[in-house]
Amino acid sequence: MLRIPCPHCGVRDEPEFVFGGPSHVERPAFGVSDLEWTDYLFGRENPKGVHFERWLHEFGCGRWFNVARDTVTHEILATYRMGEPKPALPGPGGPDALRFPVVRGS
Amino acid sequence: MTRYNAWNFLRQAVQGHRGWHPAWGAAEPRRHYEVIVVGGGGHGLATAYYLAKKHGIRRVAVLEKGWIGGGNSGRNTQVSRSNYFYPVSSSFYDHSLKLYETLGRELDFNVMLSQRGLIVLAHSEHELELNRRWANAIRMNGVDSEILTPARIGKLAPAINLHARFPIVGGFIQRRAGISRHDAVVWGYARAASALGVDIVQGCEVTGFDIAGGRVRGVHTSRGTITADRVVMSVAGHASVVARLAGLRLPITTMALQAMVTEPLKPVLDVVVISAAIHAYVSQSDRGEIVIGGGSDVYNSYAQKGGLPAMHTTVGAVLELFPSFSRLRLMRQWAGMVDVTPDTTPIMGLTPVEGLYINCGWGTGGYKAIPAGGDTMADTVANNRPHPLIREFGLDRFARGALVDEGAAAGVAH
Amino acid sequence: MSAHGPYRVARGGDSSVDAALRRGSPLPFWFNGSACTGVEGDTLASALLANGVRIVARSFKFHRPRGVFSCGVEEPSALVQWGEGAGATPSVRSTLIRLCAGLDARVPSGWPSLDFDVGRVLDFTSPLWIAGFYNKLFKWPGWSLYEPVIRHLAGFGTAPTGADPDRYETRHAHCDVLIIGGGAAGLRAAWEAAARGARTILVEQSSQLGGRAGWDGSRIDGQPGDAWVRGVRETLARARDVRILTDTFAAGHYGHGVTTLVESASPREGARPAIRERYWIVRARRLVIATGAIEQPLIFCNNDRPGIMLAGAAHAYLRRHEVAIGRRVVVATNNDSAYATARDLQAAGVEVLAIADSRRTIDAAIQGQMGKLSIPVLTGSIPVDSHGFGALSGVSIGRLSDEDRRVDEVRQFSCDALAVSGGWNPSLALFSQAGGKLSYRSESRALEPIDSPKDVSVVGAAAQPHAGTTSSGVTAIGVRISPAGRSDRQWVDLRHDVTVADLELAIREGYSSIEHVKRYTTVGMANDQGKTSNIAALEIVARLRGLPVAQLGHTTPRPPVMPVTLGAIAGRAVGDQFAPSRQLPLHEWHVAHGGVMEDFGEWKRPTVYLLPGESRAQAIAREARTVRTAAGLLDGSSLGKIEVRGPDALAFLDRFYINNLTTLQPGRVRYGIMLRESGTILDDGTVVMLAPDQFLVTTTSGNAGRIANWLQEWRQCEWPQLRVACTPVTDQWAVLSLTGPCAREILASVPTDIDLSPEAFPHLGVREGRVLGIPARLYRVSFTGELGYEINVPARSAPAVWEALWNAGQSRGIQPLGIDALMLLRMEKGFLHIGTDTDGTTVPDDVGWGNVAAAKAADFVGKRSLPLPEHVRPDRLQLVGLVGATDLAAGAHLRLASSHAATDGWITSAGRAVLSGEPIGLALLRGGRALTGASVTVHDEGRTSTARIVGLPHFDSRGSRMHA
Amino acid sequence: MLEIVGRSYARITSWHPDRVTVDRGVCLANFMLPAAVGSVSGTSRRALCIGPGDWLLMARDWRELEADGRLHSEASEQGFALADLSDALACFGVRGRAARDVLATGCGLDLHPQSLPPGRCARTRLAQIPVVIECVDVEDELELLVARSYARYLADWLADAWRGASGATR
Ligand SMILES: Cc1cc2nc3c(=O)[nH]c(=O)nc-3n(C[C@H](O)[C@H](O)[C@H](O)COP(=O)(O)OP(=O)(O)OC[C@H]3O[C@@H](n4cnc5c(N)ncnc54)[C@H](O)[C@@H]3O)c2cc1C
Ligand SMILES: NC(=O)c1ccc[n+]([C@@H]2O[C@H](COP(=O)([O-])OP(=O)(O)OC[C@H]3O[C@@H](n4cnc5c(N)ncnc54)[C@H](O)[C@@H]3O)[C@@H](O)[C@H]2O)c1
Ligand SMILES: Cc1cc2nc3c(=O)[nH]c(=O)nc-3n(C[C@H](O)[C@H](O)[C@H](O)COP(=O)(O)O)c2cc1C
Ligand SMILES: [Zn+2]
Repeated sequence: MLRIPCPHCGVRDEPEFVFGGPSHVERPAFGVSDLEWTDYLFGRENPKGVHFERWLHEFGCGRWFNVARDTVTHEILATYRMGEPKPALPGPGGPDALRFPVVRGS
Repeated sequence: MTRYNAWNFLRQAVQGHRGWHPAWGAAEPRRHYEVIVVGGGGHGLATAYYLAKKHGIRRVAVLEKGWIGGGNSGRNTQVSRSNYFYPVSSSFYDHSLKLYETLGRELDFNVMLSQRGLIVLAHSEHELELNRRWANAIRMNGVDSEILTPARIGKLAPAINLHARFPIVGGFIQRRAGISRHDAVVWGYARAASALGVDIVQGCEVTGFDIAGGRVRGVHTSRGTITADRVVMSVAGHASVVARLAGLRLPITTMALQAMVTEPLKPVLDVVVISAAIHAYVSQSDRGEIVIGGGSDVYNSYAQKGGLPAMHTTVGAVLELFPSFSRLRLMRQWAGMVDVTPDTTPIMGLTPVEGLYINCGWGTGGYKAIPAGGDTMADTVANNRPHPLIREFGLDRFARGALVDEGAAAGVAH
Repeated sequence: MSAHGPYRVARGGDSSVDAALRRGSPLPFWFNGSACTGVEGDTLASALLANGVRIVARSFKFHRPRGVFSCGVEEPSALVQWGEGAGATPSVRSTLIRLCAGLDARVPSGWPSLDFDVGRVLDFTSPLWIAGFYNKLFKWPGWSLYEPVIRHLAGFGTAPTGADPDRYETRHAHCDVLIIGGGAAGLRAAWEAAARGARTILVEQSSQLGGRAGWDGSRIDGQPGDAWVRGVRETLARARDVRILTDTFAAGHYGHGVTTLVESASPREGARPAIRERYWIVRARRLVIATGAIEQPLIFCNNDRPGIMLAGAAHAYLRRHEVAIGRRVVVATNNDSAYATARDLQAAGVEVLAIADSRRTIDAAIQGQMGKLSIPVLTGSIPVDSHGFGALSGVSIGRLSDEDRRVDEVRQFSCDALAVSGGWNPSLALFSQAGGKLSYRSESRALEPIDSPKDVSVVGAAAQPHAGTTSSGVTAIGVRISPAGRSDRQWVDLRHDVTVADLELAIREGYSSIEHVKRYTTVGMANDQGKTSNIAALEIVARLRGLPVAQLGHTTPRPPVMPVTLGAIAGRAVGDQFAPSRQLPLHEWHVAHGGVMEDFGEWKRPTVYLLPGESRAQAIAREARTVRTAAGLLDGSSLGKIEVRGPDALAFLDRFYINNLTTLQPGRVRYGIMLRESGTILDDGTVVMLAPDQFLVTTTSGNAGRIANWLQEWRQCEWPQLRVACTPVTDQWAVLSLTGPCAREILASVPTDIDLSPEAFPHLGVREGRVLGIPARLYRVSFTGELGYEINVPARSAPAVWEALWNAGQSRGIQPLGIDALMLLRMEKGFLHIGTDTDGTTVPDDVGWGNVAAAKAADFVGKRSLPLPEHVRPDRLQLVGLVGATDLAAGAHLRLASSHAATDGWITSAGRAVLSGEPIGLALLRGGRALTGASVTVHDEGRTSTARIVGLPHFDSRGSRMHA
Repeated sequence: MLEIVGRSYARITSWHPDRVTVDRGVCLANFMLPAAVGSVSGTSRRALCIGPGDWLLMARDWRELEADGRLHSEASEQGFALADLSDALACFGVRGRAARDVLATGCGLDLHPQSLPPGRCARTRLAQIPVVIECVDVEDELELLVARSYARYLADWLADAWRGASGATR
């Protein structure tokens, strides 16, 4: 069971939260191509390692916030408020894993 | 290969079973193959088998990073059904079920297919209407289905509690659906493929692709570089990780789906029961354990273990359906990493990289698809175009918005 | 010997024994129908041994006789079933059952009897039941022919036949330090934690603290073990914030410091405990694993006979229960720990014939001690066979030679018990689940911890399995597998009847990974999860493959550590408490007036109000007709309601709806549809504009929470700059929906200060005022197609207002309106019901809202997805009306005359027109809007009929009734 | 366990994006709105901070709560949405030495008096539903605030939990 440190309420149990998918995903402008738009809709980084994601503390303060979590160990490396930038994370599996060049499938 | 039949078995029994041969050869990878299949799960092995069997392509290797069947194919709840909503799904899955019906003999390996019937429960009038829509769709697709009254359900599964917190108001059954033995399916395909000359290489992890001029030339592995004319990715939970090695970004989220078994008991449940509304499905294995599955953890996970909350929800739901199971004991729980697509329909076919094919997105329900998945992928690879049954399952459907949303339509996916 | 059983011995050994036993209170019990007697403090297993019951089970495949093999959770053989009917409990380990008077335990195997089981013939055909036999056989004519037989042969015990009469409970807890295992090591850890003032929980699965130190005669800190244990226990009892849980086992570790425990009530004669089991979910900052080690068997021919038992267990039965496992005993070991068993058995008057030790040299002190007791020690020796048809009557001990690859010089001993010790393997399942790594060490022949995660530590025998027992010099553990004899008679997994031959076959056939071996032979997959078989299996497989054992890795010790009752996991979340339920403010009224309360998500709502003697269909028709001709009153309080306030509220809401909201005026309400980003319909509802910066959004009942989260997600994550606040107010406002041609008259006859005239309060108007003196908000909206008022009043005032409307309506024929009739009315009027007439693939154009969405210039959630190629295909499923030749059913499918498709769509809603009785429906039909007037074939469960495609709505297409 | 009736409740939510997390407390109509989530100010007329910029207010009745309309006007002046929840919430008092143990059968929050001392509150999950738990004056006195439609369910749940509390496993 995940125990997630809400930036406002402290550590709480997983069932108090709602998972909201990856964070720091930018919503494209209206004029983008179908390909770019559907990549925003459906494309997923889905990393094995650190995942930046957002959660809602539904049964607590009602706030959405960001979590950096290792998808293999479930270790929570950071939580931070909505709007704050990605923290720099030390160690392997950190931001490096995300620097991979991404070519979109079609 | 010594055939598996009563005569040979008895002969061996008398000789202390000393004369049996390895079910599949332990292969060292060669330098080059016509086709490399990445991933030794059911789909990868079946693809290799049909390539060799139906298309005469025998210089094929299946590269498995661990042991074959160690992925989802060896940790699923064994349910096979073809009661899908959309005709494209239904015809594909029914093809699979039909292949399952003769698979034991085809592979010379008893996969213990038990077509004991599968009941989908409805807990409200609204759900019953959706069930009727679903059951009729299945019939329209030429697949058997039958709407059941609560009384009929009670007869087919006497242990069920019709007066649950969300009472059971009806349901429908697909009688040809059922379970089979997952390990046997994996081993049966491996043995049959190996007998046709396919190399099954365990402990060989693909770490990169050799791509030049938009065409795949081979793979880098933990055991060196191997060249190949064509490569199939069939790695389920690791689809995003492996596809990214080829520069592709997939519409896939990997999640943990758990399952569990009770201590084994004498037969008490003769059908498979699924409740979509309260997220549980239950059957009893031939060894006697009650095999229980439920919803997945809803966040990305490569942990290959499930969370406590999902386990509690599932067990609670099972006891709502079967209160008399309360005193049974949970013996083991485990999880697999399932590759979930936005529309719960698989991704199969060609990729933007020439010679590279993809088979993934099975999510919580690709065990039942193993024979058809292998058959249609082999055909796709051999002819470099999608097999007619999987035309709608291509990776390109997302950009068109042409989702095949089984989850949205039927509300169930296993 | 004693009246409590022929194998009860006089108090043996030194007086420090903390025998659980209080002589003098005999407990009668039943075993397989025969009367026996034990004493308080006995387990079922100890009582059976005391009574000289040797055969306590039949094996799974071969029906071989089996005896008690251990004294704890690892027991592979002595499983029983107790209780009857709904209270039946299968597969209980007799080594864990605390005896109580009247206990009735049965062994559900063995026919005609446990002692004489004809199934034993299977043992003589054992080659037919070799690993994987079912994969090679039974393909002709089909598995279905054999399956029932195999299913019948497999399994053990029977499921209860009714709802569980017992109660279970969940208990959440938090602590600084959680210590698993109440042996010497765990007690010491608890003592240290308590001294630091830490919030501490100590868990012990047995009823007594102390573990082995409590009875094995060892000394701790210069004191006798049991005295030390008492001392620590008392100290802990006085400490603040220390909780000691005995009869509680740790079942699993689930990451993030979360461990589950199962606390069991002890059985009492007759009475059911208030709570049978309590399931603890503990969040701990630190986890201390002090779970000790489990003794491993020796592997040799016929090593499964009743009378062969783990030496540590034999020792425990002697010291804790004063039971001797036999009268003439041989001990066989590969380590020092079994010598204490021999010594104490001898001291208790049991004849110890010899000790075989597979090591060539043993500690001189031990050798000397045995010499003094005149117990012959056969070094470099291992059992090679056992004898007897039922229980044990003798063993053959061979001398190991050729580097343990062969034996020569076999000696026979006639004995009735053999105590074996193959060394100790630490109990590290929890450690592994918590992220710890295990590796096989050849010195200890055990899987030991090599890499502790932070916040987890391992102490005591769990860390060093042989530290307490190996006194000096000789630390290595000898071989545990006999090289002699038929491998198909050497048992590795007693529970699943897996022999060395099965493992050999697996390797021969290429199932060489230890995971394949496990799945092919099922070794370690039984109830005991290989607690006494996994290690031997590893060693055998390594030997067969010619690899070091450590290179094989090991199978995964998954939760639970010991099987957990499903009821305990569910706790009280069963029956009515399985899921929360929400009640309407008028719940009681509905029930009192024949309302059939059904589940709509968490809500209980009246689907229909039955009058005496009326069928459901009749009642629905009656209610619907009343609405068309007079008036109906509906409790719509479960509608989701969200107040949206702030200077940017309108701009915010406009970004969600396909409708243009910017033209909305205060005092007006508008119907709208919300999409997902993918363009499919998410929900619908009304937006009420109360003031320029104050709105009320309604959602469908089931979606209220989801929509509230949805709004918050966009507000907080995407548009943080907007000045807007969303407050859910669903429970604050009751919604009394009065609808029908008489609605205005009825409402007017209740005291109100609101001008109800159509001019002052037109359709889609909003008025605030008082009804019955109660502050109210009235919306003129209609879901039935009739004149309608939604009267929103504070929930506690709802009964008064409802009664007033009800009374006022009596003379005009008012009736309560249930959901089913409402659905019929709205279907007739062609109003959408999200989730019924739409599914997760429906886009606005499919249901006739394409133009509205297209006309809106501003961006809204989902807009960019609408022009995707798939969403503009002309042959999409489109909502149409149907008129049937006969009754239509929702869920029936449709096929067009010229079509080759399997299906061209389906009926989403159906019923009979309220006034004319004509069969009508709504359907999603391929390209349906262009086909008005055409006919379709209706397919329902194999029956076919026809229907005509018509435009929408079926009723009052000019809308004059709701504008009235 | 008893239901506490007759009180009035309101919710105050900031609509200012920059005030979503209010750093210092705010004062509205003599209500001190504390900034820290989980803190409580006042006694019988009090404010519970249940989220950043988000408070539950309660008083003996609406007049006391509203302070003659001052609350409403001051709230909108300062950029807060005020919603009357007097009919939306039910309150249960759970008292006695076993109170925390009873709640711990269905709530994963750390209920130790160190973590939830008098004068603190927490919005959390109890018996699968959202509740606000407040420790009022003394350790043994807890109050639960819950949406009214769940009141019956929660009352039954609590009664059942008490029944269990009287019987230990052994
Ligand atoms: C608990 C659970 C229950 C389920 N229940 C059902 C059910 O009842 N019915 C049903 O139809 N389906 C069910 N499923 C789904 C089903 O198990 C899967 O969809 C199916 O097994 C997928 O098969 P596969 O061959 O694609 O993948 P897998 O069997 O997972 O095989 C993929 C293989 O690829 C290997 N691999 C990964 N990366 C690499 C690499 N870089 N190099 C080499 N090899 C690699 C992996 O080790 C793995 O062996 C369930 C799944 C789970 C987890
Ligand atoms: N550590 C010391 O201070 C010390 C000192 C001197 C001698 N010794 C000796 O070392 C030996 C080992 O002591 P130890 O305490 O490590 O082991 P132990 O076997 O004495 O105790 C382990 C305890 O853990 C319990 N346990 C195991 N799994 C459990 C689970 N999942 N849930 C709950 N309880 C569980 C067992 O019932 C047992 O009581 C003993 O013989 C002892 O006499 C230890
Ligand atoms: C249908 C099915 C039945 C199973 N039955 C048993 C069983 O009887 N005993 C057991 O120990 N494990 C059983 N397992 C679980 C496996 O031991 C194992 O947990 C699973 O294959 C996942 O592998 P892992 O736990 O090693 O990761 C079963 C698995 C499946 C899929
Ligand atoms: Zn929070």
